[in-house]
Amino acid sequence: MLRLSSEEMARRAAQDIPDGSYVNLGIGMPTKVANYVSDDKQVIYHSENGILGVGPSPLPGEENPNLINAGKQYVTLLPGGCYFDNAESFAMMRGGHLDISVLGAFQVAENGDLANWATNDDKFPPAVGGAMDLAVGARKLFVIMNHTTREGEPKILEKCTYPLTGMGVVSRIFTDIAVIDVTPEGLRVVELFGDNTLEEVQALTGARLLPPLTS
Amino acid sequence: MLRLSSEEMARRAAQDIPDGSYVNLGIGMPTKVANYVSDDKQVIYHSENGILGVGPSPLPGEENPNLINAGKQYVTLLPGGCYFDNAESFAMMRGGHLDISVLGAFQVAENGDLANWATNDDKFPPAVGGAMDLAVGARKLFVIMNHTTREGEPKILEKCTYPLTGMGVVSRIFTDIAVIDVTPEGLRVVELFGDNTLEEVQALTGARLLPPLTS
Amino acid sequence: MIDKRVATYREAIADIPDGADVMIGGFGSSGIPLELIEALRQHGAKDLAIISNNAGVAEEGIASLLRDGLVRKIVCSFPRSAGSVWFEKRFEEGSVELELVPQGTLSERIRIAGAGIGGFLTPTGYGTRLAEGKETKVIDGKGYVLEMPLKADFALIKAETADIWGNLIYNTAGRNFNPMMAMAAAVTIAEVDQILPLGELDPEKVITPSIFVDRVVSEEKKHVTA
Amino acid sequence: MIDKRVATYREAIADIPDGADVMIGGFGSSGIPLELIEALRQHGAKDLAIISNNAGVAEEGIASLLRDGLVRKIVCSFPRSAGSVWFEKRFEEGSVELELVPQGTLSERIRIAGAGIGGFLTPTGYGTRLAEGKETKVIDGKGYVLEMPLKADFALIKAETADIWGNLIYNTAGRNFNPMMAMAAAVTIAEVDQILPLGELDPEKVITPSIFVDRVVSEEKKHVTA
Repeated sequence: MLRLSSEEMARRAAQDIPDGSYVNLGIGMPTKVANYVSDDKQVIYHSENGILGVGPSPLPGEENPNLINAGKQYVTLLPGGCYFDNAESFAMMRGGHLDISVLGAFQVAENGDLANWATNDDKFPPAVGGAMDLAVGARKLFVIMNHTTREGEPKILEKCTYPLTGMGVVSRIFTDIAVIDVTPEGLRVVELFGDNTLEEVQALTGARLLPPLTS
Repeated sequence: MLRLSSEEMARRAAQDIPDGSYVNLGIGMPTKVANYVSDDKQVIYHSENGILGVGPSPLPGEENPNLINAGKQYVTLLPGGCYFDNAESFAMMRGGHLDISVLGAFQVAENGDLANWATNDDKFPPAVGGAMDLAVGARKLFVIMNHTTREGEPKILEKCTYPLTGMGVVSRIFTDIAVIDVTPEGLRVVELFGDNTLEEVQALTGARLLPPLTS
Repeated sequence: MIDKRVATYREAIADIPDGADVMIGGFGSSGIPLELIEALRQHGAKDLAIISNNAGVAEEGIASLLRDGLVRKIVCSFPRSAGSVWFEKRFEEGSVELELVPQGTLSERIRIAGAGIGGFLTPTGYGTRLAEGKETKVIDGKGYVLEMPLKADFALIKAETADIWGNLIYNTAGRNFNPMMAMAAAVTIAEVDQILPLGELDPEKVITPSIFVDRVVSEEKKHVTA
Repeated sequence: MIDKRVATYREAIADIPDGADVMIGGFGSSGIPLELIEALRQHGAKDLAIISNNAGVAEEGIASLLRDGLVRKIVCSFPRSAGSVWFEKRFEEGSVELELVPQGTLSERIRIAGAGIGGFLTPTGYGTRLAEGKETKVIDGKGYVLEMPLKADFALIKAETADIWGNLIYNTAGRNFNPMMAMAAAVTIAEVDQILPLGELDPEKVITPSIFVDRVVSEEKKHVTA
């Protein structure tokens, strides 16, 4: 069974970012998506701390300690970018102005519920950041995650068992074995990577999958 | 009985504007107060449309059509002044950041209720502007108005008969015959102009006045 | 390639249909998109709901839309000014509906519509006629009115300078309602004095980020603006 | 003569008492008033409630207040980061209380406290653990949580440039929570890199108007800031 690497998953998600869109990339794997958006597309990246038009990493020695992204990495500003305060930044998110938000997840339910901020493990103090605002605000919410946990347990479920980040918010899931849409009819497979079959993917999924629509 | 002119009323109110304060002056007679604030005081004027540090009228030919005050008059900006949008301007007002707001009034009640935006005359379409926000927001609300209507009816009443602008909001009333504070005990005369007596002023007032505190 | 420039005012407003909710920036004579309003008047869309701080004076701006009978409703804080003859006439004859909103409530209702907030509690207007019929709440002895978001199909706004992505900078008090309206409409159209190439606006000076703006237009002036 | 300059960081924070609610600007390592925090730590006020996006890393900033046992409560969106050892230790031992707030709700709660708004309805967190016990409302089929204002006794903020009236300009993403916190505290204290004479700040570039700022201080740096 074909399993994409995280770089390949980022590349696949990047294909679905349209030219001219305003996009927020979550911390971690979602951030890698920017590396694979093709050069013929112009995409404006938003950083929740208060940047629109986030550019690449600065050259060594040219870092501005104030100019960091949400993942606390040094960044630059593209021509046409600008700065704003955190309340305005979240107005953009909550107000539905971002075309696409890409987040990682612990679990996604078949109705689009997202769990990505806390597990049921109380050993660690919780942290939520901007995850809940990103979840409710973007016009389309892409999730990028492995299809199963390290232990092989499904992460796509009938119902999340971890605390929710948002209810019914996910649009599309990019995993290492398939691309799946959340639709009013249920989870619809959009793409099976390589020779992966619906049956194989279904076996690793905790909710019923609908077959790809024939075009 | 001594009745101040509107210029003299503005001069009297100006005495009670402290050095270093942030002040909003309502349209009409309140605007005149600025003319009488003494030069040894530094006062920062706020204009509700989005200016802090409003300066004097521009020289003829130097008007900027965008740079107007709330009364739609051309103004200038003092060094140290700045601009902001209307939502932030009203955040300043509603949020209690202005030290003093000076408004005109149709009626004031003994509990500090203010009526200054509409009469009971339905002939004219209503307009409210920023009056209700100014009423609730400033740390101190000064009212400047004639003590009685043109017909000699009292404008300071037990209860307003005109539609309210705000409830319990007025701090001090500057009229043409006296200065009166709204206090938890009731309306307290602060100053009687010239030889005006408490009895004379009481006769023109629709609510009970308390005598000046002896100091 | 993102380029939000539109060649003419007429083209910029051509898809505004009858019955649209239209926000129009400005306070008094300051920061009004007079060219876009004139194009809208010539376009002739009817039954418009206009959301703006004022209702126009003389024959200018919103007054010209009222005169031509294109306006069904005005949402506004201060419709009556010296010279607001067309508003007064249409109001008296009952052909235009008025929703009167305190100014700070108006700008905040517009802002929260753009910010995805479902309502806010304001002390402004509590206990007054303008709060009648609205939900209220007393918190720590202070009364508040629940006010709801105010959004629109289109916003016509005025700025001084844009870049081709639609970042905007205003002139002095011309800012007023324009930045909030840019956030609150499905389609935001900015009339500007000049459009600069990308990278020529100081990013620290941008007031309206490009994400809130759909079209920018800067045709040579035909209509004198104040 | 309005002059909000204070000579030293120590003097600027000297009246912060035990038990105070203190907002501290910054996001990650950006826009943090490190000198004011260090002065506060040396000052030694105890039982502080700290309102900030993060809870500090290593021995720096808020982490140093946690280490020294000066903090009773943290109101915060993202307390846990690589290196947030002192927060984790104090949290585990139960000596610091945590109020976890989604980031956009945190900045908006601070903003509305400064804007005199009594509460707002946000879709953020609806149906999640962070909305438990809060009033909710469904409008047009969409669920909202009622969130309340968050104010403070003091705000310690960081800007790049001030004038003597307290107008502030920030550096790039160093803006973050600082402008809202300036609005929401009874006393706002700004640490800046430079203070200019009146009239030397471009009025179109001012982000925090002077009305929100009580003290500005720019001592020569003793404490390295990232």
